[in-house]
Amino acid sequence: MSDPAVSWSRVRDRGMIGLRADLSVGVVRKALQKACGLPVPETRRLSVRDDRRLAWMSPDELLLVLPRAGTAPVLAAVAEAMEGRHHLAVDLSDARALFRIEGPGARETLAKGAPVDLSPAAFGLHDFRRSRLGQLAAAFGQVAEEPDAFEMVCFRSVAAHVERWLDVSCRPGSLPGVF
Amino acid sequence: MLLLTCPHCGVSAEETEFHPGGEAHLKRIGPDGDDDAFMGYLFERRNPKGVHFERWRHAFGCGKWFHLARCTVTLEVFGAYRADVHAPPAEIVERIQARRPGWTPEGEDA
Amino acid sequence: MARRLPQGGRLVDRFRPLPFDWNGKRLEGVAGDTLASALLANDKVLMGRSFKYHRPRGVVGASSEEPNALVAVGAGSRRTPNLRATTTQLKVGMQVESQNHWPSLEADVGELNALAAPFFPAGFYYKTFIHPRRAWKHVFEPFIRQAAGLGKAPTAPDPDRYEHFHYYTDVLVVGGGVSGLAAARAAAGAGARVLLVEQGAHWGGRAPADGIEIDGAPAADWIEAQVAALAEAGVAMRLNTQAAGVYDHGYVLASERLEEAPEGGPALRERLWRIRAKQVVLASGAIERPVAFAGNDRPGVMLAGAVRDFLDLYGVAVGDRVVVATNNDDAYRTALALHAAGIAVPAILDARETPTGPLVEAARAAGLDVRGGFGPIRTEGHSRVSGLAVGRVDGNGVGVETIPCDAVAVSGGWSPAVHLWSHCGGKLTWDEATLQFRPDPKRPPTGVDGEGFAICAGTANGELHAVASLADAAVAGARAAAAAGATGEAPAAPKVSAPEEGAVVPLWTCPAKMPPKLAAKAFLDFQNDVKVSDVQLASREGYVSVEHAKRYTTLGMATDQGKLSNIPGLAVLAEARGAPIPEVGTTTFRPPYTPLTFGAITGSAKDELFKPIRRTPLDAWLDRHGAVWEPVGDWRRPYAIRQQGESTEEAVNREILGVRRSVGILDASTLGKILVKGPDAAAFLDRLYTNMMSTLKPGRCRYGLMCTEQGFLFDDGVAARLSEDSFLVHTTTGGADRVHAWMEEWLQTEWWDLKVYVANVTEQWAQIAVAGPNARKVLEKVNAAGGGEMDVSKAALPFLAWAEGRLGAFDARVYRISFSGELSYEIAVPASQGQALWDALMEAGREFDVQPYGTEALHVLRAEKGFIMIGDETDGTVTPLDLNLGWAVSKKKPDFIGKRGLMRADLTRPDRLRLVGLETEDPRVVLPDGAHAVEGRLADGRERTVGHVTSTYWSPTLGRSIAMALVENGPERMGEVLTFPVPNGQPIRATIVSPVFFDPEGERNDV
Amino acid sequence: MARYSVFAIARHAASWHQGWEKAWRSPEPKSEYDAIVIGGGGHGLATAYYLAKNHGIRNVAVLEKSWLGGGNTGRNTTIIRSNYLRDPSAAIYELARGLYETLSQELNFNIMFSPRGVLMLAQTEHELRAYKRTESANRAQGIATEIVSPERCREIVPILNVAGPRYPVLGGLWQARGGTARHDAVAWGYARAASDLGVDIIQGCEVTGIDRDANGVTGVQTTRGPIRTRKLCIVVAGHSGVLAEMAGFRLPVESVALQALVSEPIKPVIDCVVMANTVHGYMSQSDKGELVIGGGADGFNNYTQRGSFQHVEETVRALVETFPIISRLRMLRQWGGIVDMTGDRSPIIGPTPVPGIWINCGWGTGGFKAIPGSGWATAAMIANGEDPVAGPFGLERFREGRMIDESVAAAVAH
Repeated sequence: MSDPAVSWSRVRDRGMIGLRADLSVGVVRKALQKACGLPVPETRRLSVRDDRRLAWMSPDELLLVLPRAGTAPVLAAVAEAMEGRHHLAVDLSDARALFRIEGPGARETLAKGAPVDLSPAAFGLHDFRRSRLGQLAAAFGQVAEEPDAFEMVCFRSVAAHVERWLDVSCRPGSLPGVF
Repeated sequence: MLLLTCPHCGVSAEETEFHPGGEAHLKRIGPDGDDDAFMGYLFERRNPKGVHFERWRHAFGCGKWFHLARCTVTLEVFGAYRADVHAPPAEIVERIQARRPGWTPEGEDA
Repeated sequence: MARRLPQGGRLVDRFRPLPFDWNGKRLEGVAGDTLASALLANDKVLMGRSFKYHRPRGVVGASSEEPNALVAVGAGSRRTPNLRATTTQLKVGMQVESQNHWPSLEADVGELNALAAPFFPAGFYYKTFIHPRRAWKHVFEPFIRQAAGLGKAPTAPDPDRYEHFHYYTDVLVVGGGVSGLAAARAAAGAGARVLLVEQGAHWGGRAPADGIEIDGAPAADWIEAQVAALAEAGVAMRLNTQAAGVYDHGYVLASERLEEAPEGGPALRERLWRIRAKQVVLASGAIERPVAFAGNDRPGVMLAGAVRDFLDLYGVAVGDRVVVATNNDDAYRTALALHAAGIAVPAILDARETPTGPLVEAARAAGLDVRGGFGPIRTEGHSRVSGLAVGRVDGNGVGVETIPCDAVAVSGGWSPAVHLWSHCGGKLTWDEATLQFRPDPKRPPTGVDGEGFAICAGTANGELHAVASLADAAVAGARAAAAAGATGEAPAAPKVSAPEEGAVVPLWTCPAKMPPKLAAKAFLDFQNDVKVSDVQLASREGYVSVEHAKRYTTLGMATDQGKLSNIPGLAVLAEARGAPIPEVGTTTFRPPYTPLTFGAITGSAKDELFKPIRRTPLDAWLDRHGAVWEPVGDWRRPYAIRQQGESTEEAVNREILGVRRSVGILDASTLGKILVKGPDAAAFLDRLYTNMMSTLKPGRCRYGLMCTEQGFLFDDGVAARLSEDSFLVHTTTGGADRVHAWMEEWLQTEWWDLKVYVANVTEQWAQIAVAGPNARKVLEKVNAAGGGEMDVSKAALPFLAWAEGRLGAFDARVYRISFSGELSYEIAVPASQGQALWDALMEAGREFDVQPYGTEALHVLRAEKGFIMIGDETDGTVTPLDLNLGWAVSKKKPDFIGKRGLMRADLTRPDRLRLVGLETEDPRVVLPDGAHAVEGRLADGRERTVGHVTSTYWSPTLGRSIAMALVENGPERMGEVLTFPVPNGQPIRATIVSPVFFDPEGERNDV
Repeated sequence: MARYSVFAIARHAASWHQGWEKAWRSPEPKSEYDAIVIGGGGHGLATAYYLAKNHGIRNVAVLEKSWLGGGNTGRNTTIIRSNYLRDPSAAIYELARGLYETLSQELNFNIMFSPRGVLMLAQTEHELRAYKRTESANRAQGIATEIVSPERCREIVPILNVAGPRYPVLGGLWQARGGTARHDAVAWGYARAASDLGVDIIQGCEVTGIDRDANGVTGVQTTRGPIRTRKLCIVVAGHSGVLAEMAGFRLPVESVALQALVSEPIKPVIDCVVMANTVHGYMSQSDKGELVIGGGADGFNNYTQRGSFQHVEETVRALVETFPIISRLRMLRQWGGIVDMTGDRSPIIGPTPVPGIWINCGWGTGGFKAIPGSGWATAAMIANGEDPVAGPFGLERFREGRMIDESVAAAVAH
């Protein structure tokens, strides 16, 4: 039973690829863009194209989220595109869990757990942030607006905890209503 | 609750996203170092009342280590800079001297 | 008597009665009441008992400074003790009880303490109860503990909920009085993002009762307009939200009181706001000071401002005849308000010799008897004031007259509420003219940039008069906005018209010079029963530091944190020391401003959300099939998997024998798996591990050790070389995150020249160990069943080799590694395939009676083989050589982490504790965990220990007990017998043997 | 000095307590002392007291820059126990605990030592094994501890949640003769008794410099003038590094903030001290009725005596889980202290590179429980040049790698 202003769901049909390479190098960015099918995002941003997202994780790390079936081909494409260049690409599809939180109350729900300014002025469409949700590491980005929609990844082993946390945090009448 | 700015992802974030890592710019002592040098490297940390150069990791964020210049008495942060350097960059030193007239890095080395 | 007047009361709706229970009696208040106003309306003036002497006490204030009126609300699991009646909103059906008395509030035997008061001066217990020694614990202390402690705790777990909320703002304004509203208006007007919080249930504070005009309108109208305008301007506003603490770099905690639970169901009770503000404006107002005179704690003696609040906000008269005693003009407002409400004010005692000014003249004009130079000397009555002896403030303490009255309204002046200012280091400065500690704007709490991040506004800044106070607040709001980066133009400050007020004069005690007899009855800290005489005594005995005096007398350490007692106490101490007040100084204020609910601090992280549990892909299956769980690191792992009617011990033995005789399978998914890739990967691992990894061939695995720089072993595991430039490093379950962070640390901060990337892929994989003589058969069946082509024969996949390919229906990596000493494979598949693989193995294994086994069986199996376990054989001070693992410590490598540490004197000491096996003389006896062996005695006569047990088990394989131990020169003492004393029993004797108890040649896994 | 007793109180009551004399003398500093102790906290005052009491060295001054007991002595959670694993730790903490038992009588000042028992909860198999090892070590060390069952834990602490979903209580390590004492009283009691033996207690006297010649220390510069001495003991928890720098040597310590908090006073609900180390929290109840709570320390150098709130949050969260009935109770006051952390989290007692200067520091989060033993052993070392109890805590252990590490267990099991 959750508040009408917010709903959440676990997204299970996604694949994820962890990428590490020196993103400050132009040819590397080009190669990855080619292999991943969407541009390398700016710092703390998210590239979104259809059902693919490429998230900025650190100066030398990206996370690609895409339909599961696409994982193996992209891994192959990266290997080819990055041939001879120092990099790491690894399938993390089963290492992470993906959640979607949407509705006008999505921001305030996340703000119950994440020490991040989630006000519309500060956190906008395709912004992406690695932080915490309560005691857990979590990374989330805004993938749509009006109504707001966020996608959040956390470690697979604690997905049950996150589900429970979202249940509790979305209880009816528990939104502060300041955003 | 400190508010730190990660020089790698540029975000200003809560202390709870970071892990402190102790004194910065330590020189690792390997097998050829003598006992005193090795003890110094392992244990004898600077513990000043004032300007302190230290290591932090943006553990819940971009995962990167960085250096911070911070006052241990007022908690003022003079600046953050990358981890792969052996000494604070000039602009950090200038910022400190602007805020703490009379302070010198040499003095730190005493 | 105290009563509800027929009219008046801006906050109450007298047509909505609310029944509630007071000590079991049904009373009636009205909507909008606080508990305090409702009780007064029912003439319940006596509301509690004091901490030490159990003296009868009534309400003194009307807000969060209240020291006396502490009550318990609710029952059972919802019972909440020590709530202030003055800040608790009345709710229908509320069950309210007074505290700290027996048998009843009216007749409390504890009151006898009061008679003995002369024998309980400050610090008396430091000087007594010393002999006989045991009496303290068994007689005196139990009595003291029972007598102390105010309210009673709930009797069951809290059914209600709490949550946290992170909020970021340019400017936080604390306090919703007229100053706070003015500051918020200015800050928002300048374009800043503003959050405004107010501890109470209404905006505007006391201003409407003070008869002032703002921007030409009565205060009440102005407030209404402002609140609307602020909401319009997008200012976030919260009532019932108490700013509890100000912390470093502009971090502020505020707790928002939400609706109490409907009967039964859990409610969201409080929300803890975790605010990060660029600037904080503290418009927290000022707190009126009581005056210390004999019997000033008698119910009926109240702060003048509070008397006015009850009248104006709730339409409650605190008495029929109210004497007013003051040293400032503000109390005249109370006198006039009472008079206007038809309540007798027989006298206004003013410490000032010749009081003048509009308010004073208004009182005189109203026919009130103003007595300059006079003050309260002594109250009469018992649990209610019946009269007040009055006299000269500079006199000898003899009352010249006793005025019959049933209430006394006292004002000793006002102190700005600077607590939040000083939480984070803001300093104060003494203002002799206005007799108050004011925030020192030159020494504010400083933020991340070293500049001040807080500004006090209005009365909280010491600007007590409305005209100055609102101007000050507007300026503060504008300054805060600018400091937070707002560039807009702040609106002009509101114009206030209010009567002039005369200066205040000191009135800490009355009379100023108190005879001991009166000093011993004049209270400073009501709740803790600290009297003027106590502070004088502390000074006399040399406890002259304000902190000493405070700790010696407990002044200011009660639940009101000295909001009323601090400054008067300080003044009395200064007087006693003959030093000026600023020299005596003030104590540091600690968070929180008012008590903060533990549940709110916990937020939603309780019960099943207390701490995350990490679960493997096989968690559900194991749970269904009888797993007995144990926490390992953040994971839960099955200690054993119990079958119907089986004890845990039986299960463990069955699992062990199953593995040794046929085959068992283990969920090894929690083992850390870290991908290390790059041209320098091998060189990097050579520095991390004590042994050589660069010589490992692709397709092969090697067991390795990791030490700290000190040379102490901290993790171990098997590394597999995936290719020329990539390795998969296995770590312990608890070590995965640490080792991964350890690798990143070295790569980023020391060896940034190395071209290596690492990734923690632990959770990508489900890993299942298949161990036992029939392990290969099981894999071959799985393979056949799923049409896989992976060759798992010894030839193709020998011990310490690994292969990647199709095992049955699974894309798998298969490692020939063994932690049991049996023929063993560890199969890794993507986590989502884990359950399917497990099912396939169970199916294939059925004909071999395959046993799923847990961590305890794993531990015994490895101990039978003498394999060490990080955390059992190691404790942070053990080296690889102590564990006879010298073979895994490279002599060739010029350097590795720990090499230098291992060279130090104590780590090369010949007589270090080293690993051995132990066999008890009686094979049925299992040594206790951690048992110590003793030999001879130390100089001081204590037994000398020569070693201790690190692992000890019953081995069903060998049908005897086995143990591993660290023993001085252990390996040189094979065959010797050690003695292990045990609690209440014969010492156990055990023989030193090799730690490898089973299959010493390792024939079983090399097949 | 007039003795304290109930009779004295009664006598003074007759004269409205006007006749009490100062608890300790506060003389002007002399120009020279046989020995000077820098630091008027519990450890410093105890050191001075035992120098005078046990070794007849009475021409001693204690220099305190602020007020007695104003450092960690007055800021800790007053837990007293000696159930340590390593022999050197066990020896000094047990010496201290034993002295605490009779300290009120010894000092004629009721320090309210209350042996109400200390219970350490074992909440993982690993922790339980570690406590069994400690219990066995304690037996050999002559320290009475016992492993108790979850049921017994529940008897000792009825409000304990032994069946928490996350970390059920598997047992406990129980030291019945551990307990608590009134922290301020320990400082005041030692000050009064030391003063009575001739020790000069000098507050508001900050040391600004340390004088030395070729043979070692010669005296100190203070805000109240120079004072000569050939024996100097530095006992300034939280500021040891600063004093060491004045004397010209470095210490293996870092200063960090450790926090504590108390609840509003309630009627007794918990009689002993409970420590839950797996979840990082410990709690007892003072005679006033306040729940006294402590937890983890900050990881960064800090001299502000203010810690970071997340440690308070973690501790309270842990204790609400361990004692669910406290959820509706409220935090009354929180504060921080500056503690010296050493490389092995054990204290440093011993001579320094400067002849004539001894150091006593590095007590980390656990100094209060050691005060009498620490003072006793430090005084003995100063007077005799060596002491079997203090001996193992010398600085040289960091060179040799002879760690006295109580944080048993580098990692959890496979």
